[in-house]
Amino acid sequence: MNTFISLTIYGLSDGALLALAALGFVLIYKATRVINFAQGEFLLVGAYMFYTGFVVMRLPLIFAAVFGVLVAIVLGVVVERFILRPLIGEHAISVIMVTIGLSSVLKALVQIFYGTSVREQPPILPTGSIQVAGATVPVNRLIVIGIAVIVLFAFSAFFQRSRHGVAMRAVADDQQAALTMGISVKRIFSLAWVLAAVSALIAGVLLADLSAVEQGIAAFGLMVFPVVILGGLDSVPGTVVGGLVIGMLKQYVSGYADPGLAEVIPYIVLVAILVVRPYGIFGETRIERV
Amino acid sequence: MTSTPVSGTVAGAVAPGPATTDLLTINNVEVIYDDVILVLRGLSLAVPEGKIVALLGSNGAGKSTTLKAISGLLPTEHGEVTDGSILFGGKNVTHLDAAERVRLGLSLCMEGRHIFEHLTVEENLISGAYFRGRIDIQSDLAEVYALLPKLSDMRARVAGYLSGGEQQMLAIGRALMAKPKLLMLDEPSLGLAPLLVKEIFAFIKRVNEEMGLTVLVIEQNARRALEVADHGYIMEQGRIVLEGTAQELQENPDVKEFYLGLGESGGRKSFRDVKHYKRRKRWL
Amino acid sequence: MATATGIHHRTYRSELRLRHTKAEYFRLALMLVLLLAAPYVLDKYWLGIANVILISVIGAVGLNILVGFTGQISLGQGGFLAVGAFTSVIISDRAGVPVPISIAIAVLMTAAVGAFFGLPALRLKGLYLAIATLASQEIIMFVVRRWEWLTEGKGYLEVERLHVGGFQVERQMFEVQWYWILLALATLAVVVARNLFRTTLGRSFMAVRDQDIAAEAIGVNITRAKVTAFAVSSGFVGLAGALTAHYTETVTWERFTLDVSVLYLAMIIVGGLGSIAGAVYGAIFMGLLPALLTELVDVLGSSLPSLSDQLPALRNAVFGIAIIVFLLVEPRGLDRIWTRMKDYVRFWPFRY
Amino acid sequence: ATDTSPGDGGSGDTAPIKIGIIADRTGATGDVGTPYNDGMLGYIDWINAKGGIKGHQIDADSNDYAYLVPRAEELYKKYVNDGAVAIQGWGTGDSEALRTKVAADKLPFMSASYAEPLTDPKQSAYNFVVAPTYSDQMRVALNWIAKDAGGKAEVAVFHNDSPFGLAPVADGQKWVTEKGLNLGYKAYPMPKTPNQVGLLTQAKSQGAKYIVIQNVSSPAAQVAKDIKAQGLDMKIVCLNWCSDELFIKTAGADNAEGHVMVQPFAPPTAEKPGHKVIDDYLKSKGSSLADKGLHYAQGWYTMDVMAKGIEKALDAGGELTGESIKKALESVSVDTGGVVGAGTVSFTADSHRGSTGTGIYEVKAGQMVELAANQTPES
Amino acid sequence: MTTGLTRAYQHSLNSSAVPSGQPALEVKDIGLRFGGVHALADVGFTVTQGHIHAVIGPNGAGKSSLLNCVSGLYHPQHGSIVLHTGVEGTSHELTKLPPYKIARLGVARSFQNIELFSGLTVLENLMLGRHIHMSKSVLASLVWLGPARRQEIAHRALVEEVIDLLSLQPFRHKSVGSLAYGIQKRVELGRALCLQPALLLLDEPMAGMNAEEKEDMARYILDVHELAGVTVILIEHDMAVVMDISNRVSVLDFGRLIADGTPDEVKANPKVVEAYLGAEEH
Ligand SMILES: Nc1ncnc2c1ncn2[C@@H]1O[C@H](COP(=O)(O)OP(=O)(O)OP(=O)(O)O)[C@@H](O)[C@H]1O
Ligand SMILES: Nc1ncnc2c1ncn2[C@@H]1O[C@H](COP(=O)(O)OP(=O)(O)OP(=O)(O)O)[C@@H](O)[C@H]1O
Ligand SMILES: CC(C)C[C@H](N)C(=O)O
Ligand SMILES: [Mg+2]
Ligand SMILES: [Mg+2]
Repeated sequence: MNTFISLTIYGLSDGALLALAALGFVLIYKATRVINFAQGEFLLVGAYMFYTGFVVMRLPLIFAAVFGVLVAIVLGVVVERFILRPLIGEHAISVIMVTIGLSSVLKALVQIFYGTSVREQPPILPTGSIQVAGATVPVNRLIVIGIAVIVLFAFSAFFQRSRHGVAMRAVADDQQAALTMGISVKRIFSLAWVLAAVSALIAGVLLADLSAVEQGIAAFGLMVFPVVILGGLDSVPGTVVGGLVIGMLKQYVSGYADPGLAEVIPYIVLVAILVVRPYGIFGETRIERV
Repeated sequence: MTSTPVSGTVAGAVAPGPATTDLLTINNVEVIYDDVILVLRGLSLAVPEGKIVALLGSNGAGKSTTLKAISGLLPTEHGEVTDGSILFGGKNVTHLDAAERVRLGLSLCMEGRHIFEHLTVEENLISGAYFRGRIDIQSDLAEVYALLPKLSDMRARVAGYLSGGEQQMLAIGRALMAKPKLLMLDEPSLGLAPLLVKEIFAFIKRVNEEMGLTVLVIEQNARRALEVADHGYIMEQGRIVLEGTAQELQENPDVKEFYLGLGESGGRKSFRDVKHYKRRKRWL
Repeated sequence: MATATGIHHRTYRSELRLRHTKAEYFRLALMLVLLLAAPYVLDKYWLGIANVILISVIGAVGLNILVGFTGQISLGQGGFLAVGAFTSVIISDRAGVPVPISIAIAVLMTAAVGAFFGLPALRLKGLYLAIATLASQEIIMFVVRRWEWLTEGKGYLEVERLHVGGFQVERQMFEVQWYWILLALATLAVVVARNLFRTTLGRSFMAVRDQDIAAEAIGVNITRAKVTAFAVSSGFVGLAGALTAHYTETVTWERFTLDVSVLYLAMIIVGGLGSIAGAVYGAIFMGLLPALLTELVDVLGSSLPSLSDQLPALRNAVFGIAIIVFLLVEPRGLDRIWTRMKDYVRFWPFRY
Repeated sequence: ATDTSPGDGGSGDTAPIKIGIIADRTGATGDVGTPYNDGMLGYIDWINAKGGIKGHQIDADSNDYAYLVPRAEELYKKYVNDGAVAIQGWGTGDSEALRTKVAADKLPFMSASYAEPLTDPKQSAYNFVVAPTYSDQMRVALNWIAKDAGGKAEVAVFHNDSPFGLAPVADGQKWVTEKGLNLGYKAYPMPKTPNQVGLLTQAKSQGAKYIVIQNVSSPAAQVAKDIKAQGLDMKIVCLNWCSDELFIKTAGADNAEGHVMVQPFAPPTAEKPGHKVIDDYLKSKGSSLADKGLHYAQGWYTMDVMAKGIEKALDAGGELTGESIKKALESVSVDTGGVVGAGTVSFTADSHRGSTGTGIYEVKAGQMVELAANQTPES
Repeated sequence: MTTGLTRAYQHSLNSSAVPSGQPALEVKDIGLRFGGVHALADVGFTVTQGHIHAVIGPNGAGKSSLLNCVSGLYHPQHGSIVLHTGVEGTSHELTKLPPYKIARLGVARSFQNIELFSGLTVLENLMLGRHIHMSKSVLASLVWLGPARRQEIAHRALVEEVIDLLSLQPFRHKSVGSLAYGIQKRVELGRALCLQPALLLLDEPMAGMNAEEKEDMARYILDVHELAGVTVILIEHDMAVVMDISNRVSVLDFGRLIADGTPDEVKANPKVVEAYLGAEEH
């Protein structure tokens, strides 16, 4: 039983990180209908920026966080303004490709400035473990779950309670019409990318704290796809469900079954879900009428 | 603008000032798409405050382009105003950002509805009031529902599944949520049933008369448009070719023949009488 | 009847030709001369690159049939290449079947597997489908890695040097001989793909892409069209996979990862979606880019040694930047740029 | 790419020697690939500065292939075309992919892959493996475990899910049976996740106290962290590619404490005589071997072995070709000052297994402390 | 009803063998619901072979839904739709069939918002209208020379007749996306005609057109009807057109059939006036 509990906690915390990573992805899709293949690299850049502030510049934790957020904001704005905006209205695959190019560039930039070897960073979250129902549970994992819950909750509240949620969906539906409603499409687009970069920063920093500040963080981004498809490409609550399902599933499979299978099980589940629900669990059905 | 309780003020109540002031003036505007396609060739027109102005013209004349130029949508279609100026309420808005113009009180109801398909009817209406900030829009919603009761039955339905005509109503209602000073309607009667066309125009007349809302309307249904309009413009190939009061236009023989579909005798001709040679000539 | 080029055709048949003008025939001839001269001009290294490009041409044409013409975004290319590669090698080397036949079987096999993995496309649209194909990539990879029978537990397969009947590729002439084989097959692939889109079957693919509801309303069986598109496309990809195997003489799953799927996608997007020529241009561009970068890096590396540490990363950066700049400049790809250049020349000096 | 040849005229008998290097600096194994590649380049710089090999400068073309097999093939072709006489490779996947080609092209090929099939000249005529194979390392590890446990124990093998990771897995099982070791043995491929608790859970239910890891440092370090966080009583035994300073750094000295490493290349802290030349060279460049870590030395001496082969081939006279280098290598014996295995690397025409001895280290206070030197499977 | 136009066409554009005056399509009590919305409730009427049968009604009345049921895009929850295509009463129940099978029975249509294949040329769009009559063999398509080419040429002949009938000659090789609205509508009509329909469904073919273009479109529809004898179901909001060119009119309101008769009968029906026309003129 205690094995189950500890697997669950680990699965939950991985799932929470996945949800955070997926959040940015979903926001971008929601507002701009762009699939961001560079989401993993956003995590990577986020983690390294925080590292720069915290370790290289020796800023106190809180200032390092602020520094990271500032860089994330700049990154979001620059990417949107100079790379995505000119492509508004182009074919979806062309836009996907640009984000693939972007991912390559971002990864290269991190390599150029930080090399490929692991960076040492003192733990940010308290280490140590506590006993829960006979299972050993690391404190930092619990905190990660907590932070993710807060962030995700804040984001969904923001979108549900504010007009911006409606505006974002409006922009995604019809940019011209949104303009005639006085909705600044540019601002909404920037907002989406900035929020995505910031949520990726949070995910990246937490992930780095749990594992290490290294290139591998980017690879974590790939798991975002099963997560968002499961939840629905445009659903914030969907990221939570998708993240947790994928996180725990991987954990259980690697704990109880074939660890190698753990890497593909999300994809198998994904296909199964899509056959039943072509727009994920919470995704918005695309309207096609004649 | 706060809304006065009596009889609803969907429009940002413009005090009925001296009737001669032009709320919107367009001077010699030239519009080019894709750097090469010249569509508007020195177009000028004026919309007096508190009046209804109809803009008529054959397909492809550039009517929609005119409205897009006024509302700042051209950049989204690789179009550009290359010459001339657009003044709104005395302010030069020629190159202003589209969203900014809405804030000034210029509202466009686009051709082909352009409702937000995945939003519900009510969310569509809410989005219309977006730029007005955090305000209480319940009373505004109630007003629009009162004007277009059919919408109120459908408030929770996803807009993309409405029928064509229902979507058209929604688009108009959404434009009104912006409380504009000038409402521009691009073919509002497109796809509407005859009764509804009548109602829409009656409605336009009403908001105009009761609230002083200025309206610029594009229509293929010239007869209806000229019935409610004070003034009309006819455009061909990117220029205004004829202008006058609605009355004058209705009596003009060319307008009668080409826009009102009336035969020489003045009566409606039958579609069965259209001769083949006529269209041959025209299309080949 | 008049075409855009101002040529008048007296029969439908002449109008249905792919080339109409002298200029078009001239370009074709020029290209032929260049292709035929290549092995005498290029050294082994560049010929090797040409060979890899020729294989990618086949794969990219196949992918474009699916993505560009039918509108079904696929990230499963790598998996299908693997199917083609393993099938052909196992059949030829282990069962002793002659290579041409094993390749043909591989093509059919990949077409079948492709059709199977295309089934989600019947329910899924757009980006959801794209990600579902990502799943097919991962699942095929997983099977390939785990199924020990494939590689007899070694994890990779060694492939016998190509021999057909009495003919055997010689070591010294390896690249040259392969060049002729691959050139012939790539040409065939291009011609066949162009044929496809002159017929109603090909048009029905494009109809599904542009407006699937209308397509159905005029009698296109969308299910069949999509599955056929997946099968035909995968057939090409299977051929590319099989050729990869016999040409490189080793098969490991590491050659068919997601990166490869992405690379192929890059080819057709940079080349031009929905254009056979575009797929060819894209394959050439993406094939040459790393090689040219390597050359550049060699030059820079010796003159700016301090920079040399960064060069590997710079190469990634340049790769990414090339894609981004490309798509910003011309989102519709090289094919479009080429068309515009032709128009420019055609109308020169009357530019307007 | 790095051209390290200052180019000294290149008249007839001092023509530069072309070597192609396929390196992973940015790929999946770039963390260890970069210092390894740096070590090679350092060696070349060092020897060229000394006047090269018998007056011939080494003209090395080193390119990153990011652990992608097709890139490796492309680079290989380029090197062949440029007239390289020997190739330095990297991964198991690409070494195996290129195996038949190097044999056909008669180019000696060394790589950082120590997979067993590469040592057999009958299978891989031109591949030379300088270090004990992964399988030998595994055998040593199993011997050590059997001894450390005082007989019976359960062993879990965590491996990278690739040809590299799988290389020693089957041989380990065979060894247990052959030698009648009283060890339970089970292998688990490592998924890419931010924790390895799932695997540890399985190891735990297997009853394993020893985890042999055949992977690079970062995932191994994650295992160490998780063992600590879970308060498990397990000992990691790393094979070559995670037995390094990076493992300690990434896991944190605390988490790494007490884990064991099977590492044929002596870490700088072991202060073997062979380290001095590297350290001196690095100091002259304002760095130190301690900074660069053991993989630097690994790259350095791998290149050194190749250079010695070339030197011998030049001695023998005649044209310097891949074939002549191969012949020379098959009779060479290189003293690495205790850095590689037992100290010397030597090949014969029947065996391209350069050395069999490996050291065993334990992490103590963030340092690799030698437990035993020169362990061979049979010792 | 001759127009003084004589043109000899080799191909018949009408594939129905039902004699004029016999029922071509019988809609029987169909009901269609979307969640709580009753798009169609117990609608039933008969379309006679050789008629232009107009369907009118307020917005949201269910007209497009009705067409969608006939062409198989929607499947009514109850009721049946029977299509007659042969002399001997060959009839088909449509409600359970997928759209492409219905198309193969000869039901062709246009859409309320133009749904052309925007990446293709006019010619390709029209050739796609021939899809159901052509062989789709993969092998032949890839080879081209031989059967595939012969087939293209053969079917091209009929397509050229449609091009001629609708005066589309100048646009043959133009990409449809770049054409004027009115021309696009005509191409859509053409694509449907290429199918050699037994029944032609037109959803608001004249919406958004000016008086002049409407006249043209009306003429084309009449030509199709008179020259080719195709049975047409026409949805249109312009009463002048409807009253002028249709033989029979069905009126829907809130998903129910409220009137069915000749144009004059319908025009005089007070329920229709109240729900749809409004008082005054017409
Ligand atoms: N985005 C665009 N790019 C290029 N050309 C355009 C664009 N939009 C419109 N045009 C061209 O400009 C001309 C005028 O178009 P516009 O839409 O303004 O006409 P309109 O008078 O509104 O016609 P309609 O009555 O059909 O709505 C047309 O010839 C059209 O082809
Ligand atoms: N796919 C659908 N999902 C949900 N509701 C639908 C769907 N299709 C139609 N409806 C609803 O069914 C009713 C009838 O719609 P339909 O489109 O048939 O109307 P219509 O008579 O064609 O109107 P119009 O003249 O405005 O085009 C409408 O209330 C519409 O909202
Ligand atoms: C560090 C490594 C994973 C590379 C290794 N040389 C291999 O065998 O692939
Ligand atoms: Mg218009
Ligand atoms: Mg309708």
